[in-house]
Amino acid sequence: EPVSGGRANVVIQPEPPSLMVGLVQNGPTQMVAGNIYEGLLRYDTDLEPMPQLAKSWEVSEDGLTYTFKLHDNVKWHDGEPFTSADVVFSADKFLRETHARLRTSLEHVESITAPDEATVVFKLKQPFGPFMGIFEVGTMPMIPKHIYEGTDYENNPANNTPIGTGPFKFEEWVKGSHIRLVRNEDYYEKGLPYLDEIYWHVIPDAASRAVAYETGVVDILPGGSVENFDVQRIAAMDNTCITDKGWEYFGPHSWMWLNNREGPTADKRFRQAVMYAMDREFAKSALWNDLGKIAHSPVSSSTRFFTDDVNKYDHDPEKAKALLDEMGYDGETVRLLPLPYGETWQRWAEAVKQNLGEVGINVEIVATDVAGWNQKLAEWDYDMAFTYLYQYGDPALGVARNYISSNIAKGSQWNNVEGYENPKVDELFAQAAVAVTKEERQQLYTEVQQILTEDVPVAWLLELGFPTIYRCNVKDLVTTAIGVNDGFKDAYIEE
Amino acid sequence: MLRFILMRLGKAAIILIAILILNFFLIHAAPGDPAAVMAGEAGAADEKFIADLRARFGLDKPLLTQLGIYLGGVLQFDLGFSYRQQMPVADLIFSRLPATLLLTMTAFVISLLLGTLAGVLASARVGKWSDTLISTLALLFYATPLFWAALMAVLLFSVTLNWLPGFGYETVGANYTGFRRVLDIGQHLILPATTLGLFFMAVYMRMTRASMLEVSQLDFVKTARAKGLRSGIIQRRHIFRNAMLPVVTLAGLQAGQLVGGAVLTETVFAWPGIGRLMFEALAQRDYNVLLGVFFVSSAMVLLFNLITDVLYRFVDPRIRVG
Amino acid sequence: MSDPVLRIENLRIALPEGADRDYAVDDVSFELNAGEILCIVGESGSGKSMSANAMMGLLPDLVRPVGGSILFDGVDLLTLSEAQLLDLRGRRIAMIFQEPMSALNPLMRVEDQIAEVFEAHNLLTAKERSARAIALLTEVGIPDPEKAARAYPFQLSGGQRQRVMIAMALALEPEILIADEPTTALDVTTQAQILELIRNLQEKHGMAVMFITHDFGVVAEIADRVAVMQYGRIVETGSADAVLDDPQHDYTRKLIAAIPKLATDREQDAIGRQKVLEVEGLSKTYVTGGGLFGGNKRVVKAVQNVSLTLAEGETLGIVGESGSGKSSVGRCLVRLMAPDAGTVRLAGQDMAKLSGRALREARKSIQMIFQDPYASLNPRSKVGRIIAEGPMAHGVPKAEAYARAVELLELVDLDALSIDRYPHEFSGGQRQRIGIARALALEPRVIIADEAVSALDVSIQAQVLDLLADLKEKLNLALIFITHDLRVAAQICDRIAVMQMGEVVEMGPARAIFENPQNAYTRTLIEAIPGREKELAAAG
Amino acid sequence: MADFWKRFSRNRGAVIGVVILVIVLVVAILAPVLFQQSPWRMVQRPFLAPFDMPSHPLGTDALGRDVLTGLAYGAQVSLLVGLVSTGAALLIGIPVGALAGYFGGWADDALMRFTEFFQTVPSFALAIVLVAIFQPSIYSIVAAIAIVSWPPVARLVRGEVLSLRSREYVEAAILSGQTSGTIILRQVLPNTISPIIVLASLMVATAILLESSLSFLGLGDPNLMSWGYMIGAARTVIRQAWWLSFFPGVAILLTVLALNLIGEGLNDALNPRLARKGK
Ligand SMILES: Nc1ncnc2c1ncn2[C@@H]1O[C@H](COP(=O)(O)OP(=O)(O)OP(=O)(O)O)[C@@H](O)[C@H]1O
Ligand SMILES: Nc1ncnc2c1ncn2[C@@H]1O[C@H](COP(=O)(O)OP(=O)(O)OP(=O)(O)O)[C@@H](O)[C@H]1O
Ligand SMILES: [Mg+2]
Ligand SMILES: [Mg+2]
Repeated sequence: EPVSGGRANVVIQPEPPSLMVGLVQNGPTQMVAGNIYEGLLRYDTDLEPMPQLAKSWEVSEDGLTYTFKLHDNVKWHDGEPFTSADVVFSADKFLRETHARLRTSLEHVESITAPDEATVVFKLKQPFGPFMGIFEVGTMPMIPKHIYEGTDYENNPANNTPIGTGPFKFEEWVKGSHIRLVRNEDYYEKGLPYLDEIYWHVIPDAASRAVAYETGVVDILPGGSVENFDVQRIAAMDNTCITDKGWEYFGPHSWMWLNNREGPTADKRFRQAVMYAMDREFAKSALWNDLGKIAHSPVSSSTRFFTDDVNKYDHDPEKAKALLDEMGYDGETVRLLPLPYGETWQRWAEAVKQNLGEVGINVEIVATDVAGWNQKLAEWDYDMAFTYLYQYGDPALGVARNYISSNIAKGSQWNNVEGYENPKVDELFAQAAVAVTKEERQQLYTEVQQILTEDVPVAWLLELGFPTIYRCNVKDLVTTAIGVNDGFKDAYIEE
Repeated sequence: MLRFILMRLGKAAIILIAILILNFFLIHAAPGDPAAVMAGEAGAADEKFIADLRARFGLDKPLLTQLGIYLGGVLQFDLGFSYRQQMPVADLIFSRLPATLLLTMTAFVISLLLGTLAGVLASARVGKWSDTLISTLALLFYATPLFWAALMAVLLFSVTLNWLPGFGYETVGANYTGFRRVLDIGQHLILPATTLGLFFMAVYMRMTRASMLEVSQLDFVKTARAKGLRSGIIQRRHIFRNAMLPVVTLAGLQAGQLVGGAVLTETVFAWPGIGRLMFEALAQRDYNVLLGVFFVSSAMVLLFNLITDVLYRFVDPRIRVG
Repeated sequence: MSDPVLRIENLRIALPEGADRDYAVDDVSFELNAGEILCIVGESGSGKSMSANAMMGLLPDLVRPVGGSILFDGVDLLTLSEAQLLDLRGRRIAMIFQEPMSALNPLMRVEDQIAEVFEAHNLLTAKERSARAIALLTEVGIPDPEKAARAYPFQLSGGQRQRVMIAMALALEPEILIADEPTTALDVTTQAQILELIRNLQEKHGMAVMFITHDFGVVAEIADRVAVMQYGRIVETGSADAVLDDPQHDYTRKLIAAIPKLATDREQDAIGRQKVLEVEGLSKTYVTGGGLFGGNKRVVKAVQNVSLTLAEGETLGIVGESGSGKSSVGRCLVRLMAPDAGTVRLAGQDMAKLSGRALREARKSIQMIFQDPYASLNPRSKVGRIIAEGPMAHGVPKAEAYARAVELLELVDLDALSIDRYPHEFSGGQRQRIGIARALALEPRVIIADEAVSALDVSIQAQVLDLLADLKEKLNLALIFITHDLRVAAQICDRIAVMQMGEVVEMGPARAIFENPQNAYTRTLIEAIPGREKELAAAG
Repeated sequence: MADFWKRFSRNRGAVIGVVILVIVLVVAILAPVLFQQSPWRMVQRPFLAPFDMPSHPLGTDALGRDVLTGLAYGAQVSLLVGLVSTGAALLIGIPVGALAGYFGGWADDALMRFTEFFQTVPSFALAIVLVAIFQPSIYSIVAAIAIVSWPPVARLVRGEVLSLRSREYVEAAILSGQTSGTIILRQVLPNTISPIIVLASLMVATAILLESSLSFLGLGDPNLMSWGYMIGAARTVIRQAWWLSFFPGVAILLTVLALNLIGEGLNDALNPRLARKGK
């Protein structure tokens, strides 16, 4: 039985640049802001929509009109009422301007209107399969119109004291130390939230974060807070629970970009050899604590329309060598960019270098920091590069972008960075996005996955598992497909 | 004296500006920029997004124009705005500075006191086992990599023994006030300050010992003995004071360097100081913050040099002030 | 003569392993009588300081007495504990150390350092102590004693510092005063003052004084008795007159013979010869401190409007007290330093107009012998190279330059094999000769010898002076001889220029200067020459 | 020279230092012979404890790489970085110091302001920035260490030269017509060699520490196994595998210690004052 009161001590890492999730969408911002801001919907762990600010919704037969009914009595943290005008402002004006990822999805939208205070209607230009999947708080957070309309969004002073509708209010932020949120007494769902306050502890060092948990300073370690090597040890502690749920919406999928344009990586046989050469089982067990899964396809198994029916690459150095012999690889050195996000990734790059070395591929690891890595990818200045991306529940949102040729452009590391071009793949993705029925979509996506696994435009690694670790007496911490990012609305601490 | 100080301040200002200019170009020579980093973290971005960011930060202007704008600001005591943290750099730095100063000054004072004390003891017992012990310890401290010592200290004292907090500045959320808070911060301070201090302690110890021994060879010590003075008085009044002169110089140099020199300690102990701020700003290419930190720590170095010089002039009457 | 207050019997002091001999002091016996000054003379390293230190119980580490006794008041000082010695030191036996520059604590006011003597023996109150300090400073004749008391040692001149040392030593009116070469570092005028002071105080307090020196002039001035040391032994003792006038031991005789005589027997014969060097209105002001960004400046007018001429084959002496600008003149002449004003013509050529190659060429004909024979030789070069380097820099082939070096070494009476040795393998006198050989290597017409013999003890000094005189004859060199030792000047110079505070106050033939000084300053200088009266008395 | 060795070898610490350093040197040079496998090769299961398996006496790391092999190859990197960066720092510092000290005046002023400028920027921070900016590689690391460590050399050399240049043997050389260049090279610099050697030995030690600190922060050359890298990498697993950071830590400590002992020994042996005492 849920009880009220108590405080959650959570690790946040790195320190977010800002909590205004409409302007900044990086991981830590989303994690904290999910308590302050809200979207129209939430998604359960099967990615089915759940009410949030919208208490109900309807989709027209032709899949072109989406009507949302809003919750009553919702107030912004400053006391102003939340209305459909806020929704229209947020989606149509504010986020269109500031939210690059949402902007792409909104291209399918013809109009957003508010027939009355409590109703919002989205009209699409053509059917868009994943449309119901873009309403969670990280993708489409609601922004207070009365504060932002007509202002310079970026420099609005309110950015420092974010105002949302969420279960917790912003209270204090001591830079370099902690962020404190307190219970929103006027929250529209009666009795919620249970917690009095949340402390987000900024602890920049992974080892210190582990110590913080062990010494009882923090009680919740969101996924990725501690190095994988520490997970097992910490999970074995008394009163400690661990869950890998709460990442279904993101489906973090890791791979190595392989530069399809030039060098040995331009050869399909080389890319296949890379797949065979890598010992992903070893990486998974030695580096990822056996969490996560081997990625056999461009689509994560938690994302819709995943198929298992593809060409699989098991660790097989002999095959790799044969492929290399066949293509006549001359030992040319390939540059490998590790992901500059901590020790695990560094080790992984070293392991891959070693794996590839064993089949005769000469790898040179190029060290970069985050800025350099971003720039090198955006400018296509690499041979192989680690990365992981989110899939947002639907191949049309989080998969197609990396393989379709219209997405080959410098300046971004989320598009088709590898430079893979296949008209057939382009066409299949295009059809699948606007196909109306699930069956139709599944068929198209299966075909695309089969083609891609044959061509190996990138070398898939793992579907990453980012377990959340917490004291077992913290209940209902992870209830939705975005886990901790969805705020601690339902969480409570058992005596 | 005033004239001397003013002169030195003027000189310092010129050096500072030179440092700023060099750092400016240095830092901008790095691949990537804050827009790239922020775009990288955003989870999605396109050309427009990045172009917007750049325009917002003024990064689309020619480099020299940016430099001009920056220097113009600095001359008006404005260190610019942090792209990343969305707040004025000066605020950011001054919010972090106290933590660093607390850490480094504690380490500095501990190491100076204990180091000179140990040095004096060792020099008084030169050749005996206690001298050997102190000198050996000092050498060990000197040779131990700081970050390694820090790791081992955390492992031992906070993890295994659970005596002391292993990271952070204070118990966040405990909301202690008054003396309780001081105590709390004090507890957090022990490990980082000690590990940071160990190295300097060794430095001071070795320096004091050598200096004491050297001074004790000087003629005026013989004079003092010829007067019939007791050796304790000779040690204190004649040898120690003279032996301290080089130590003061060194202490001044290090007091300044401490501000920027605590990066490792702050990283290992998650101390919310300026060194860590610098390291993070570097990773994020938060140019203004980086420049600001360099500016402040260089200013500190210059300030401490000045203080040492002034002090020196008090300690040593031979250096006269015009 | 009264009873001995202190008796040293068969004292033997061992040196640590690797020293130049086993015993610093070997079987030495002598006594000190109340109201008497005993001078200990002897060559450098003969064990004078060691004997003195042993009496204070202040031998250096590793050096320890191994035999004999030092009887004071019936007890053997060598057997006393440190605590017992503390009580004696300063109170009953006091010592003045050789180096006034470093014998005072630089960070402590003079007054406090004197007061410490009382403090050490728990005498007087703090207030009385400082009063006594000022009284003592007055007694040793420091001008403005109140102010001097508040001064730090660096604010005092060398002579004043030496007096502070004396004041400290005399503070408790000890029975025995040991003075270890207390005047070596001082110029003659100051030296004379200090000797006078010690003599007076000794008479007034009836102390026994042990005075260590290597300067026979000083001995003649103040000694009642003399002990001569060589290689750690006393080779001769006796009353001052006996030892000076009728030395018995060979070594003593050698020493005394080597003392330069004050009388000059040279006739001025330079008139009419070709002038090689003409100096007019030379001035040099040092400004130190300051820099790009300013700073505090110190201005010293080291040379003011100095004019000189030097003829071929002539020797011009420049004398004057320390700091009067002698070296500065020398350095301007060879243009190691550019003068602020004035011209230096070398064989008619204006040196100031030269630079680079031309300057290097011109310098061939004017060379310098440096003051410190050791400091002027690169410790890391072999002697052959040191000498040959000059000619080689002027294009002489290596083999030829080395051959010439050998010749020069032979000329200055050194072995040809010396070219392969390093400077530290030579004695002081030998090094001085290497310096001379180097100066000669470029076959100059003028040599400037800056205090070329001041660092040498009298016997070696005599050797070098002879050598210079010899070479001058042979090579028809013109010589500028800078010194503060008037005896030396008297012996070697044709003409003498007397400098004071950067100015030449008097210049003329040597004999005229010594016998009939015109300038007041010259007169004080000459009167201050130690041992002069005795010599005059002997002569007259 | 024999004299020097005699004095040096009388210092027990210095001899110990030399012994340690020679061992480290030998291991570094013979690493490819002693351990033919690459230090990156994953040879056993991860986290093998020390002494569990005779073939891997110091255990294995998170990827199953042999720690002992890593230490041996790490010695190469540490010594290389230490020596090369010190060499480079000397190459910058000696000329700057010598020119400033010898010519004095505005040259001195300008050069010393320049030096001061580098001393004013906190050196470790500057090293971090330099390495990060030019992207971590053995070259940028060596360069960064050299850049932050030359100023003390310049100061030292300047001080020595300043006192040497007014020595009479230098003036004698001027009078004998030698050019400034010759004088600096042949008369002045040889006489500054002792303090430079002492300083250099300590700089090698500092450079090794600096490299390891940089590696620890993840700013090492990712293709070279170094001790700092090993500690940095082991940091996250320090709780389950203490030996991974312990052994390289000890290796650094010993090497730095050895260099310091040697430096002290040199200092004593080369110090003319102490030398004179010995005679
Ligand atoms: N600290 C020391 N350790 C070893 N030997 C020493 C020490 N001091 C002096 N000696 C040696 O002891 C001998 C006597 O030295 P001492 O100082 O008594 O000579 P001195 O007659 O006073 O000479 P000077 O006139 O040069 O002062 C010399 O051979 C000298 O080298
Ligand atoms: N390089 C210098 N910079 C500043 N002042 C100097 C310098 N050299 C000499 N002086 C000062 O110039 C004055 C004259 O010095 P100089 O060396 O010519 O005297 P000197 O007659 O040779 O004395 P001494 O007999 O002691 O050698 C002194 O007051 C000295 O302090
Ligand atoms: Mg002596
Ligand atoms: Mg002189």
